Amino acid sequence: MLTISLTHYVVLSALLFSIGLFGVLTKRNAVAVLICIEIMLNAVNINLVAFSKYITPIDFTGQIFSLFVITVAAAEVGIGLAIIIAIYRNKLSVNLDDFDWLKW
Amino acid sequence: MYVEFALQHAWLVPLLPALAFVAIVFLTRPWQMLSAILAVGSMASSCVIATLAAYGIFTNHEYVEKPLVYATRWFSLGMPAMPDLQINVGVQLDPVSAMMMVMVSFISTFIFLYSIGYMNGEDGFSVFFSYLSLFGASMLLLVISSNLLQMFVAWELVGLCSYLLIGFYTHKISAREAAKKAFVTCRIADFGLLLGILSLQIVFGTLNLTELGEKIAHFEDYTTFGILTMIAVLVFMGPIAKSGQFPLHVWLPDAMEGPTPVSALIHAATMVVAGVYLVGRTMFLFHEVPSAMELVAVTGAFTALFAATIAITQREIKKILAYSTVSQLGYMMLALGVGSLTASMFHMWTHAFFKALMFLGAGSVLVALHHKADVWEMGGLVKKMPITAWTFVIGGLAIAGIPPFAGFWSKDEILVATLAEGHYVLFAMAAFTAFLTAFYMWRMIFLAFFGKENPANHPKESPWTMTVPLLVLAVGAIGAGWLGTPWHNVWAEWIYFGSPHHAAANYGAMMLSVVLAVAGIGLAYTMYLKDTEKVKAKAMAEKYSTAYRVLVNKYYIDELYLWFNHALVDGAAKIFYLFDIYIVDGIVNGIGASAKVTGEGLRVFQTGRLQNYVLIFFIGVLIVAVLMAFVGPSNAVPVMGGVK
Amino acid sequence: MSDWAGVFIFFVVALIFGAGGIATSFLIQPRRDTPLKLEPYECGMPTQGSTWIQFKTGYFLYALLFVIFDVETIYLYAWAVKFQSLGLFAFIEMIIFVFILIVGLWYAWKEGALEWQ
Amino acid sequence: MPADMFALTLPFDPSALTLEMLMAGLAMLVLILGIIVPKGARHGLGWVSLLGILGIMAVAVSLWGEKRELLNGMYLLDNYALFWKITFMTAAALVILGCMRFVDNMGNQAEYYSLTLFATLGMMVMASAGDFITFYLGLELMTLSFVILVCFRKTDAKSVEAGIKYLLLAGMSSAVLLYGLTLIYGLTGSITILEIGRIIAMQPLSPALVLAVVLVIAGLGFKVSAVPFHMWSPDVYEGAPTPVTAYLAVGSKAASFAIILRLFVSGLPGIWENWAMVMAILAAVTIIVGNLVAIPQTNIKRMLAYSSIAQAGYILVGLVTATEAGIKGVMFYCFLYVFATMAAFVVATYYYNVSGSDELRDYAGLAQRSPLLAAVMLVALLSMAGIPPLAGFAGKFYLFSSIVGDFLWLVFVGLIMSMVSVYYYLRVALVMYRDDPVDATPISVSSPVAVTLVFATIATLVIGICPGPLSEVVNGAAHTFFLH
Repeated sequence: MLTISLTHYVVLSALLFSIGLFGVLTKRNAVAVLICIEIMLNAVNINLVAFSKYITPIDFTGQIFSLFVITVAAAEVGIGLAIIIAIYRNKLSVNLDDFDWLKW
Repeated sequence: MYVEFALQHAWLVPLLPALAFVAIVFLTRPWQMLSAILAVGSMASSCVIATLAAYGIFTNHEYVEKPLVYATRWFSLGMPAMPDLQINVGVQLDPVSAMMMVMVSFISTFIFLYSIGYMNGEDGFSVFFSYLSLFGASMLLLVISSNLLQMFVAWELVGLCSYLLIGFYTHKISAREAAKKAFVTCRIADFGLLLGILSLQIVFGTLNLTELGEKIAHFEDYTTFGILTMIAVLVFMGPIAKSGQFPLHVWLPDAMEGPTPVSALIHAATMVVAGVYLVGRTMFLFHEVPSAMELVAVTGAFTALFAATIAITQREIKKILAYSTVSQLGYMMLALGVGSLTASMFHMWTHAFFKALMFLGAGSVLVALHHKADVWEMGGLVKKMPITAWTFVIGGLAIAGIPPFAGFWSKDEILVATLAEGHYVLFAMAAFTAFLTAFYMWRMIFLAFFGKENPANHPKESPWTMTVPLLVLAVGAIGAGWLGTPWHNVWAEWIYFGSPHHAAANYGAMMLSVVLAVAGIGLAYTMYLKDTEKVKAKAMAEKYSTAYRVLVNKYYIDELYLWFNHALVDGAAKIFYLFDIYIVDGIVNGIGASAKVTGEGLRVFQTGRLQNYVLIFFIGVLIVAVLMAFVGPSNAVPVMGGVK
Repeated sequence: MSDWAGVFIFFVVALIFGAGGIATSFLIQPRRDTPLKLEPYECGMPTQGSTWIQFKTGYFLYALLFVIFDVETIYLYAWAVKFQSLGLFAFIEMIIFVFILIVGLWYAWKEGALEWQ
Repeated sequence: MPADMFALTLPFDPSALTLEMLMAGLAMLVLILGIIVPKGARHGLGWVSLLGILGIMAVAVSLWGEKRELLNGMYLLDNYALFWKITFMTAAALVILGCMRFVDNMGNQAEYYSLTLFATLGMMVMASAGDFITFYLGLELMTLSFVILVCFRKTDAKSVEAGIKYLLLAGMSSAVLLYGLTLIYGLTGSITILEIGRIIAMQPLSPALVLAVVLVIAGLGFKVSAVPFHMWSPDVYEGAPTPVTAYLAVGSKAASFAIILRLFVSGLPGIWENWAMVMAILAAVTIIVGNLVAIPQTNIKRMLAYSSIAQAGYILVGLVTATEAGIKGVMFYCFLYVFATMAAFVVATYYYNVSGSDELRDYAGLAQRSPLLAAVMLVALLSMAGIPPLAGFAGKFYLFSSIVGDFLWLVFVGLIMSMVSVYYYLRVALVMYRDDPVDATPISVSSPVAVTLVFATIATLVIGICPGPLSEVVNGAAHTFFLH
C-alpha cells in the first residue's frame, strides 16, 4: 500500500510552485498573476508544514512560519488589488502587456 | 627661521592655490579682479614658501643626501591578508621636488599674472582663474607627493583640470573635442599606470617612494624578476600619454585649442612635465630594469626627432610651439633613459622658462592680431611689438641652443650624457634634432617678427600685465642655465640619482651643438628672411612635395588612427560597424564607443514587459544553478591566482 | 555527479514547462489575422461591447478590509488556545496587536473606505 | 485557574527591542497624527518624523557595544546590527529632510512618512534578524511599504505601473526566496541562522542544498538588483517618486546586504567554496552590465538606477571572501553610498520640482542656475565613480583589497569598469557645467534641502579624505559579527 511520505509533499510542493511560475509567465491579467504568486507561496507553505511534521515534529517552527507567510501573503494581495484598482482607473486595463511605459 | 618654517610647512605650497580655488568658486566669483588677485596672490605666496624651502634643502647637505619626508596616515586596512598596509599622505622634500616646486610655482605665478591681461573681458574670467588655481595646486601636490597613490590622485586631478581648461572655450566644438581627446587619451594610459602602481603595492607592500626605493634596490627574488619589467612598462604608459611621447602625443597639439596661458601652463610648467617627473621619481624602478631604460631612451629620442620634423612644416604659431614641446620632452625622456636624472631635470628647468616665455609671447601676438595664428600672415611685428618680439628672440636663442642662453647648457648636458653612455645612434638623432629645432624655431621667428609687414595687420604692444611676465621669463631664459655650466656644475651636485655624476666639459660636443644651431638658424635665415619672395622655400616644398605633405600632415598619425578604424569598419563591416563612432579619436574612443554600443545592446532586454523580466529572472536562476554545480570546491578558488 | 541530476531535471522541467508552453503555442498557432479570426466566436451574433463584467470597486475595498481582519484571527486562535499558559505578557502583546489593527481600521474609516460610493 | 496567571513573566528581555519598538511607535504616531491633524497642518509631520528618527538614532548610539541574543538566536543585537540600523536611519533622515517640499506637493504626508518609517522598521528588523521568520517579516515589511510608496502618486500612470511591477516581481522573488529557505529548513531542521551554520558545516553537500542556495541567491539578488535579477529596478526607479527611489536605492539595498552577510557568512560558511565563485561571477556581471547599460541612458533617474546596479556589484565583491575585511568593506561602502546616492537623488528631486523633468538634457547649465546643486551632484557622481579623494574611492579600496589575493581578475574587472563609469558620470557633469541653460533664472535652494545636500557632501568629502575614524568603527562592528 502506498504510504504518503515526505517526498510526496515535497513533490506536490514543487509541482505547485512550477504551476504558479507557469502562470506568472503566461497569464496576461494582473489579477491572475497575483493569484499565481499566491499559488507559489502556498507551495512554500506546503513545504513548511510538511517539514515541520516530518523533520521537526516536536516544535512547530515550520507551522508558525507558515502562519506568517499566510499573513504576509494576505497583505500582499491587499496591496496588489489596491494597486490594480488604481491602475485600472488610469489605463482602463489590467492587461500586463499594456504596462510598458517604463522600459529601456 | 623662515626657512625652517617653510621646510616644516611645505604642504602649504599646494594648499594655498587649492584654497584660492575654493574661495573663488564659492565666494569671490562675482568679483573678477578679486578672484584674479586671489589666484595670483596665492600662487605667489606658494612660490615664496617653495623658494624658502628649496633654499633650506639646497643649503643643507643632509637633505640632499636623504629626503625630508613627513607623512601622516591616510587610511589603513586592518585585515589579516595585508596587516601592515597603510596609505600615507605626505610631503617629500629633496632637491628634485624642491626644484620642481620652485619651478612650477614661479612659472605659474607669472602665467597667472599674464592671464589677467590675456583673459581680460572674456566670459568666465573668475572661473578660469579658479581652474588655473586648481591646476597649479594639483601639480604642486603631485610634485611634493611622498607616495605613488597620492601622486596618482594628483595626476588625475591634473588631467581633470587640463580637460576643463583645454575645453574652456566651450562654444568651440574643436575645443571640446580636443579636451575630450586629451582626457580620454590620458585616461587610457593612466589605466596602465594604475595597474603598475597596484602591482607595486602587491609585490612590495608599500607605495612610499623612499621605502620603494630601498626595497627595489634590494629586490633579489629572481623567480619573479620579470615582474619588475612588466611594472616598469606599465608605469611608463602613464608618462607616454601625459608627456606626449610617441605614439600617444596626438592630444598635445590639439590641446592648443585652450586659451594661450593654459597652453603655456600645460606645456611649460605643469602637465606635460609631470610624466617626466614621474619617471624621474621612479628612477629606482627603471634603473633596475635595463630594457625599460632602453625603452624610455628610444621613445624619447624618437619622439624628439619625430616631432621636430613635423614642426618644420606647420603654419600655426601655437602648433609649432606644441610640436617643439613634444620634441623637447623627448629630450628629457632620452636623458632619463640614458640614466641621467641630472640632465633631464636640468633641461626641464630651463625649458620651463623659455617655453613659457615663447607661449606667452605667442599669446601676446595672437591678442594683437585678433587670433590670427598663421605665421605666414604675420611679418615685421618687431616694429610694433618690440618687447614681445625681442623676448621671443631670446626664447628662440635659448631653445636653439646658442650659448650662453639657458637651453644650450641643458641640451649640451643631455648630449654629453648620451654620448657618455655610448648610445651613438641616439646621440646622432638628438644632434640632428637640435639642428631641426634651431631651423623651425627661427623659421617661425623670421616669418612672424621680421621681414615685410603684412598691411592687413594692425598690431600694438600688449599691456604691462602681459609684458612684465615676458621680461621676467626672458631673464630666466637667459640665466637659468648658468646653474649647470660644465665648469662649475652646481646643478649636478644637487640633483642626481645614485651618486653625483659630473661629466667633464666636452668641448667637441659643445662645438657641435653650437655649429648645428647656427647652421639651423642660418638656413632659416636664407630661406625665409633673405629670400623675401620665399622662392626657395616654395621650391623645396615642391621638390620634396611627398615628404612635405607627409610632414604637414603630421605623418598622418591622426589619419592612421582614422584609417585603422575605417579599415576595421570596411573590412569587417557587419561586425565592426559598432566601432564607427568618433573615428578621429581613434582607438581611444573606439573603446568608449564599444562600451556604449554594448550598453545599447544590453538595453534591449529591458522591454518593460513584466513577464520577460520573470523569464530572465528564472534563466538567471538556471545559470546560477549550473554555475554552483560546476564550480565545485576544487576549482572555486583562484581561477587566475594572485600575482605573488 | 548523478546526485545532481535531480536538480537539473527539476530546472529543465521547470524551464520546459514555462518556456515550452509559450513556445509551442507560438509555433503551432495559425496566423491568419483576419478580423473574422480575431472574433471570439467565428459564428453567431457579433459580440458587442466589452466582454468584461466588472464589479464595482467598492466591493474590492470591502474585500481588502475583510482579508486583513480575517487573517487577524489566525493569531487570535493560536493565542486563545494557549491563553491560560501564556499569561499576562501575551495578553498585553495581544492588546497591542489589536490596537495596531484598530488604528488601521480607524484610518480606513476616516478615509471614507467604509462608505458605499 | 492557576494563581500566577496574571504574573508578568517575560519570556525574553524586551529592552533589546527598544529601537524597533520606538520606531514602530513613531510610525503609528505619525499615522494617528495624520488622522487627527487637519490637512493644512500636516506638513509638520515631516519634522515630527525627522526629530523622532534623530531621537531613535541617539538611543541607538547609546546602545553601542551591547550584545544580546533573544529567543535562542532569533534576534541578534550587536554592533553589527546597530551600525546598519544607524545607516538606515541616516538615510531615512536625509531623505525626509531633503524631500519635504516634494512630499508636500504630493499630499498625503501622514501616509508617506509613516510608510517610510515602517520601511525603516523593516530594515532594522532585517539587520537584527537571526532566523528566517524575523528575516522574512522584516523583508516583507520593508518591501510592502516600498510597494505602496512606489505607487504613491496614484494618478500618475508611470508611478502606478512601477508599483504593480514591483509588487508582482517582488512577490514572485520572495516566493522563490522562501522556497529556498524552506528547503534549507527541511535539510537542517532549523531556521536559526547560527544553528544552520553549525549543522551545514557538518553535513556533506547535497544537491537539494545547492538548489536551496541558488534560490536564496536569486531571491536576495533580486533585492539588491544583482544582474540577472535586476530587471525590475530601472523601471521601478524611474517610475517611483524620486524620494522613494532614493530611499529604495539606498535603504532596501543596504538592508538586503545586511541580511545577505548574516545568511551567507554566518549561515553558509560551510559551503563557502561552492558559492564564492558564483558570488564573484555575479559581482563581475553586475558591475559590467550596470555600467555599460548606464552609458546610453538619457533619463537621470534611469541612469542612477543602472549606476546603483553597478554599485551593488561593487558591494557584492566584499561578500566573496566571507572574511572580516570583506564585511568591513561592505559596511563601509554601504554607509558612504548613503550619502552619495542621497545627495544625487535629492538634487534630482529638487530639480524636478523646479523644472518638472528628469531628462538629462534638461540639466544643461545647472551650474549657472544653482552652483550648489551642480556641485553636490558632481561630488556625488564622482564619489560613485570612485575618484579619489572622495569617499567612494576609499570604499572601493576596502572592498577590492579584500579580494586582491584570490580573485585578482575581479579586481581588474572592477577597475576597468570604474574607468568606464567615469564616462557617463562625467557626461552629467559636462551637461551641467558646459552647456548653457535654456532658462537661466537662478534656482534658490530652500534651507532644509541645502542642509541635507551640504551635510551629505561634507560627509562624502570627510569620509574620503580621512576614512580612518569611520574605518575603526566599522572594524569594531564587523568584528562583533563573528562573536556569536
